[in-house]
Amino acid sequence: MAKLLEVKNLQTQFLTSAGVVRAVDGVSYDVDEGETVALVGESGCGKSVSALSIMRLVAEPAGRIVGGEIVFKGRDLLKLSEEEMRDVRGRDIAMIFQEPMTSLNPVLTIGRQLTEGLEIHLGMGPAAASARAIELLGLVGIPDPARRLAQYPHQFSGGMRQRMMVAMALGCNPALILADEPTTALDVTIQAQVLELLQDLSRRLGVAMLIITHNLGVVARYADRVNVMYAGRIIERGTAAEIYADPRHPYTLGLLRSVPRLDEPIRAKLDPIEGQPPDLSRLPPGCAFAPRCAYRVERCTEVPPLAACGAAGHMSACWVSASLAKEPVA
Amino acid sequence: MSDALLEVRDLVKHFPIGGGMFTKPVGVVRAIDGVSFSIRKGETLGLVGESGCGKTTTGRCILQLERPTSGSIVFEGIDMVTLDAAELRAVRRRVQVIFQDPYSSLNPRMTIGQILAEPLKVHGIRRDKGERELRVRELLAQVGLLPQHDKRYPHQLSGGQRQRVGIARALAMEPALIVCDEPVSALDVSIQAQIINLLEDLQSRLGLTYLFIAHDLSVVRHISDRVAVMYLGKIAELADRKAIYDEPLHPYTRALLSAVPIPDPKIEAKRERTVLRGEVPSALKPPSGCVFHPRCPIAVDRCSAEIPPLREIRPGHWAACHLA
Amino acid sequence: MTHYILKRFLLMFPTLFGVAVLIFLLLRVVPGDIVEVRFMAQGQYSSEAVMAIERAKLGLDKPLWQQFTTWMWGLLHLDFGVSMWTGAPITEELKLRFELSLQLAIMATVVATLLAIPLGILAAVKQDTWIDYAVRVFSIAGLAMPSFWLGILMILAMLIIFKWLPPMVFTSFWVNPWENLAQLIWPALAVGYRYSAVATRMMRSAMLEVLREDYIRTARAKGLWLKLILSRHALKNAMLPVITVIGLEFAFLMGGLVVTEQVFSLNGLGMLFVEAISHRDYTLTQALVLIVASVFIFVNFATDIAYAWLDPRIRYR
Amino acid sequence: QTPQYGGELVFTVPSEPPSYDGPREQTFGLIHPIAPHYNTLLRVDPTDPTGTKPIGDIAESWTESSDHLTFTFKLRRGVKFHDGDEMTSKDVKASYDKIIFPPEGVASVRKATYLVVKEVEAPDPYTIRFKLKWPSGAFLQSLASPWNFIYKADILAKDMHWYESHIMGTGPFTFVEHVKGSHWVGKKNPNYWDKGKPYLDGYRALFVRSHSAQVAAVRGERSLTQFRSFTPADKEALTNAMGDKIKFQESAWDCILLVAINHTKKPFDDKRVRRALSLALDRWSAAETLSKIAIVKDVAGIQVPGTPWATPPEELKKLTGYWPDIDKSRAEARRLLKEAGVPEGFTFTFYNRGTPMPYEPLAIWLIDQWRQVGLNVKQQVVEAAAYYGTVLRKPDAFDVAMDFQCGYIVEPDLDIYKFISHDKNDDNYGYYTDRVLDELYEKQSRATDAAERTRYLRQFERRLLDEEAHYLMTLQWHRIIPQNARVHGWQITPSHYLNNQLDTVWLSK
Amino acid sequence: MAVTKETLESIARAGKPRARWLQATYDFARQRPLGAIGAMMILVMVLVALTANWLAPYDALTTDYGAMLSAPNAQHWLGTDTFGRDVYSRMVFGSRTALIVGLGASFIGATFGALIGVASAYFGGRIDMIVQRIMDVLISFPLIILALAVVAILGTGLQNVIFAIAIPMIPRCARVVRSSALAVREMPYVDAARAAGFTDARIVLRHMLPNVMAPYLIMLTAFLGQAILLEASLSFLGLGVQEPVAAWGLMLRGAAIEFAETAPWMGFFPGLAISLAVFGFNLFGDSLRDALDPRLRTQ
Ligand SMILES: Nc1ncnc2c1ncn2[C@@H]1O[C@H](COP(=O)(O)OP(=O)(O)OP(=O)(O)O)[C@@H](O)[C@H]1O
Ligand SMILES: Nc1ncnc2c1ncn2[C@@H]1O[C@H](COP(=O)(O)OP(=O)(O)OP(=O)(O)O)[C@@H](O)[C@H]1O
Ligand SMILES: [Mg+2]
Ligand SMILES: [Mg+2]
Repeated sequence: MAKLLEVKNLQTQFLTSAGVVRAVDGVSYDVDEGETVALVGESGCGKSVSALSIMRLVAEPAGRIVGGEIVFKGRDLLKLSEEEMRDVRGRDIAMIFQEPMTSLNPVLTIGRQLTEGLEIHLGMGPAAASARAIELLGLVGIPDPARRLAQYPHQFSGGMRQRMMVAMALGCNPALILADEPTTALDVTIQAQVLELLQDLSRRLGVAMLIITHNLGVVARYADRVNVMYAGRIIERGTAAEIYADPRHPYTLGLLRSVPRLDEPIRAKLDPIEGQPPDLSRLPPGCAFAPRCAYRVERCTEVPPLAACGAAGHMSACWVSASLAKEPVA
Repeated sequence: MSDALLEVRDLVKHFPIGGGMFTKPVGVVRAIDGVSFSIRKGETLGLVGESGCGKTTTGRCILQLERPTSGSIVFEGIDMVTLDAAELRAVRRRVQVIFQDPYSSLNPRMTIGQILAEPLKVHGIRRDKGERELRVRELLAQVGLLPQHDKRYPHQLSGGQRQRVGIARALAMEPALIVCDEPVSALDVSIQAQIINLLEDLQSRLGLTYLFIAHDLSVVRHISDRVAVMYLGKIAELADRKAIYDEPLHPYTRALLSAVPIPDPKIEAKRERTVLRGEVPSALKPPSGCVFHPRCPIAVDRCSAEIPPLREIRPGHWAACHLA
Repeated sequence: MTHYILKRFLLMFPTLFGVAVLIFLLLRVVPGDIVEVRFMAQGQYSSEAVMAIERAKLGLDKPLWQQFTTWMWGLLHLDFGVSMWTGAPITEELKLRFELSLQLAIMATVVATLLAIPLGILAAVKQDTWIDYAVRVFSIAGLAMPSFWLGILMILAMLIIFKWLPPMVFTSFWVNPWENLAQLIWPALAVGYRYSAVATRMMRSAMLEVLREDYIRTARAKGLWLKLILSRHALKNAMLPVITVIGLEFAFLMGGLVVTEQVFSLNGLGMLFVEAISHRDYTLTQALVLIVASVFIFVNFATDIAYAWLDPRIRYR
Repeated sequence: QTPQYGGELVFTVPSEPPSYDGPREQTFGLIHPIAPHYNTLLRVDPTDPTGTKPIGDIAESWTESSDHLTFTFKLRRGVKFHDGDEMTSKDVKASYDKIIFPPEGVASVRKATYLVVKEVEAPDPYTIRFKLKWPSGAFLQSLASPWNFIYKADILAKDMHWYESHIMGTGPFTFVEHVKGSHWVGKKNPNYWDKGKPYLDGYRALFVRSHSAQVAAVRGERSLTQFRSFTPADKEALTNAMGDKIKFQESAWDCILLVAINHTKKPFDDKRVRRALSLALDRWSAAETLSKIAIVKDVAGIQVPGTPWATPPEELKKLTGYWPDIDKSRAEARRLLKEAGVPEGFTFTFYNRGTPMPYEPLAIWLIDQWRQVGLNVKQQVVEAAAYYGTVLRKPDAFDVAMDFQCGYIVEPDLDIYKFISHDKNDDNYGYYTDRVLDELYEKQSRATDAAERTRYLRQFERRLLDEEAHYLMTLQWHRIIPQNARVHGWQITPSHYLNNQLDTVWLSK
Repeated sequence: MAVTKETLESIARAGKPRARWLQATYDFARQRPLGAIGAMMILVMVLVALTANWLAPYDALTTDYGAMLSAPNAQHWLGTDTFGRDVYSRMVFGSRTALIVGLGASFIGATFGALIGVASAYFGGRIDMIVQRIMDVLISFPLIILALAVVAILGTGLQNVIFAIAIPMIPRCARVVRSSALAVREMPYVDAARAAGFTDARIVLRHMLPNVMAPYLIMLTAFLGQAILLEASLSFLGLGVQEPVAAWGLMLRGAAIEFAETAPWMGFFPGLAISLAVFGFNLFGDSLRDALDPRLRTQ
């Protein structure tokens, strides 16, 4: 399949009073057409910032994209003018945000928020746009869509709002949807509803998706390929099956081990990853995970590990990844 | 159950909305609608359920942060609902809380030392300043923090460290019962396990009793002795964790369990899931009969007419379903 | 929503009653009475006997509760009574002045709003650039000038530079709209500028907050233009605090423009207020306080309704 | 210059009439807009700069009986009220009865001035007769009071309070409108008895509180004059800006700020201390300096300088506190203070009324003068409306305070009544009893011979200001009236209550 | 203005850590030049007030009738007033009153307002409603009546002008602070304090009040300037400093207006001083507000 999106060596930084935060520090990944790719990693490792960088919506002037390329359908998005970029946003690439509660404008009706993108990008008239909006709401499973257009976000439940975000993203038939933790704010039953919907749509309409999350269970269920991020870098990449069955980075391994699982017998103790996530403005010289790593060797604290490619594109950035192969996941 | 540390009987909490000085309330939110359970000394009761089903409100009623509309909360033989403000202050030492959000549950303007020393001083647990400092260090050590952390402000700590401070604050009062309201939900997966281990460790060392509120079923399974499943202000099912997870009786419990994704693509590929239809109904206008019936995959006519009581279907396994 | 409006509406009455009681008592606590002011302050001989007659005539010799009930009884019949100082019915005293003050307050509010909203938005969008600084300095400058000093400077400047003189007699809008506007435009500009300061700063800060809301990011992610984002997505959300401030100021403009009225020779409520108090004209002062309080409370009420109009979350409560 | 007819005289009035009833009010805010609607029995000669000479207004002539107890006035014929009815002695009698013998519930503030009157008679429609209880040297002047409007007897008979809110007089101008807070308009009375007058077509009084706005109005020729007073600074600014388009008339003003020294308080019960307070004041040089910044000028005794009863400066200089050699005077002050046991740096509070001009500059001056004899004085301003009630009328409340005396006509009886003993006079804020003064007052009042009266007045002045130093005089006020060059036919007098009928005023084109 | 979680955190961040205050000052100056200018103005004012005795060439009370109304010259840098008193010296001494009244009134007004606002938000319900209505009533009263009542009840003097100015500020501050406090009240740490069995007073004072610092500070600085202006306008009621003592407001009244045209320096310089002070406090307050709000932080 053809590459739809290729992020190459992306670097995004924030200037803060505490120093330069390297939120995304040389990240590369790609998304094929129609594929669902996951980006996982713990809180604050730079997942959202990398997605915002693709949309060029990093909060300026504090945040800046300082390097790399974002090639979408053969064009480097970073080289487009603001006007050209505006056409890409919403039209070619749509984004679903983490917080459905705050990401919808509380004072505008659902209809208004759904139709404005259609009017701008597809040049639809108000009537056509509303018809399409009703269709979209129906598509995401909101009952009685025609009546809903006149309602306001606060009259929707959390799950409905999240579905409304999905409908908004689907509006202009984008080629790629960036879904930034689309279900974190929802409880399990609603989470399942929304994710099933997304997967279904992506299959039917052939939309490519980048799902950002830190829920490993979600990834396991919905993603084709997985990128694991830690402290602004991709530290492991591969197909979902490989990553779960054969993690090659101690962080991935630790992550998989630390969560209790319903399908396992109850353990007496969980195995946490000890220590704290690193401060992105003061990263150590070597591997960022080294201070917490049980497999640390001397080289880890001095030299950043190189990305080593294993079988079939399974990559991991760890000096000792080879020796991890035998470790049991749980 | 005579060895119960806490016994909640027919707890009801309604929130009036839209009422004012001159106008009648336009409605009530039935946040809790007749909940009963008890917790034995030294055990952990897990409380799960969808968002908005009344878990937090139950916890807050037990803490007497909300006055219940009706029902009783008997703690160590005393009905807390009947106490006046002064008596309550004394009992409150024994019931403590750990909040979900480690970022906002610590006063940003106080140092960790001040936060921990304040209850000691106010309740006269340690009257002497030196003793207090000693106790603060002890508490910090107990939750795995360093003594020098006492001079720090909350914002200078990470989320996991803050949650530890929250636990230490609860411990400072030497409580018998701790209400843990989603203590790990806001934490990073890599830190979650640290905190859960700490809670378990403290329980075994200090003989604490926990009411553990969460919506992550895997975590609840790990930590609880017994589990109660709530739906829309009512208890749907209550049993030992093994019973709940292995042989759930209530269709809602089954749906919940099947919705939890398992971090293993191979298993996920095979698993069958019951995706519930529809939304959580509003607590303003709960459905008639069994509140779950509009979403229930196996509902029958009777479910919309008759409210199912919480029945002991097997010994120690309670469920509120006509079809269980 | 109707409940809400009704409740807010009904709440106005106890508040007004509180105002009435308080002003009644405060005025009696403040020393000096109207008869003294009238007969002792002119440097001429005055006897206690004459003053006693006058006090009796004004009913000031009656017990307080009786004075209060008389006043309240009148109010219930929408009768404010007569001014103790001039003996004329208060409604007659107020008619023209109220019209003028109201018109000036409205015009000044329009000026302030027209200044504050665009400037505030501009400053917020260009935060921390020289445009932002210029807007902030411009708006604070209006507040920083002591008003009585500003007044003198203004008279002199207009007289010497523009040869413009305040009109001596107010022309009602209904009589001659053009002349009326020509008379009031300068004071409206001056007052509007001065009172735009707070609203501008409020607009700026509210806009700054709104611009960082998630839904603005959503709007940008949809590929909307900046202008559309500002006008459709940001403005309505940022308006709430601005409306509050403008509402609070409106009430102040109704009764507090003493200096402006002096400077521009306007016959409005502000001067009357000061005079009524300095004369210890109880009935007139009470009426004025009640009127200004009603305006204030009503504007407060209207602001809340405006909130509801702007924000559906309030509307559908 | 021959008077020209026509035109509207626009002038500003710094305050507004409370009611329209002359005998009830005391403010110039009533006189300035309302006096042109009325006549009085006598008036002060509008051409007399001392403001002391009574002439007839609606009285054509009068006779005084030899025992000085009966005054008989012949009234003009053909005097008509604005409604066309003729005015007769019955109206005069009714008007004066209301002032002198007010029925219950009617306030007449100047009733005390006419205690001497036993009876008012109207023997025929054109004669009015006043019978007195004792002889009075001041009685004729008191009939020239600008307040004593002649009202219509029929109206008074129906409603004693009618005139509080209505106008119906015989004066040179008829009433057109009063817009509250804004302006008052009068227009020429075509049937005025004084044929050929008034010259003006009408007048318009604008109520403007702000002083700066009044000055601006004169400068912009929106207002042609103001009848109270402008300040020296205004005069300078207006002269600079308007050149010969503006002229000024100035006069000593029958108002003066006094220092009330509370005799019930130590050490002010000691006359040495009171005299020291007076000796500390450099009045003669203040006349030069303060007159540049405030509406005060002449050094005065108990009478307005330049008027018939006033003490000439040469004699005044002999009084304590009026010595030309200030160093000697201050040395004496320090000596007296020491003798009285008042320590150097003695501190007291000087109470002042919250009215800026000229209270504030005078207070600053007083405090500065007292500082120079070693007294440490603080000023405490009290809001104007509360000043009398909380300070002056409360003997416990103050030590030394600013007091004020102002006359609507220059006449010793009116001007010095204030200084007689406290038990006879509510307005004595020194709270002293001095029978000698009381006796002198009565003697001068009943003296019908001018020389005799002068003698008593001098004695009174010496006792009040020098020997006992009961009260201190500051500087006499000074009146500065701006007039647009087009305004003619108006003569300044020492009182801002006088000469406001406007019948003689005319405008050049 | 809702107080968000971040706001509260950042207040703490900006407020306390002592070791970093120099750094914080530097950052503030670099990022908010206007605020730094404002702070400088305030600092100059404070220094002038403290060193008035050294800075002023003349005593504030010395009159010189020979030099009345002289324009600025070598002896009198900013000219003299109607009594020949040195305008510059009087301004230097007058800065004290301005500071005392400005700081005193705004501190009392803002603090009481904040207390009432916080308590009202904390107790909520009926108490809140009644307190808010009382605030409405207070706001409806013109300053002059309240000031007169203060004179009547408390008397005159410097401390009472501070009260007179502070009282009308209270309801305004209470309103603004209450809206923030409503959000603070929902913070779990307040619940934690309640669960710990602390008294209401303790929770209001120790746990809530410090967390509404941002609106409090903004109101405080905004009031500061106003208070200086108001002090001048109340002196005719006998409130505040009285002649011949020097105060900026007094210097601007009476004679200064009288001689605005012929001796403009008398009012111009004190007027300028007041304007600059108001400017300084407002600039500083604005920037402080920006600095305390994390969402407004650009860097
Ligand atoms: N506006 C900003 N200013 C400064 N730092 C920022 C800003 N936005 C993000 N960061 C920092 O960039 C880093 C990456 O943030 P990002 O939001 O991408 O994390 P994330 O992986 O999406 O985490 P989460 O799972 O919590 O959403 C974090 O350390 C964050 O503190
Ligand atoms: N103070 C209140 N006023 C009105 N309604 C309330 C109040 N507090 C809670 N509720 C309502 O009560 C119901 C139960 O809320 P509660 O917070 O207990 O849910 P929860 O189970 O803890 O949910 P979550 O998982 O989202 O924390 C909800 O419908 C909520 O909206
Ligand atoms: Mg994120
Ligand atoms: Mg909860």
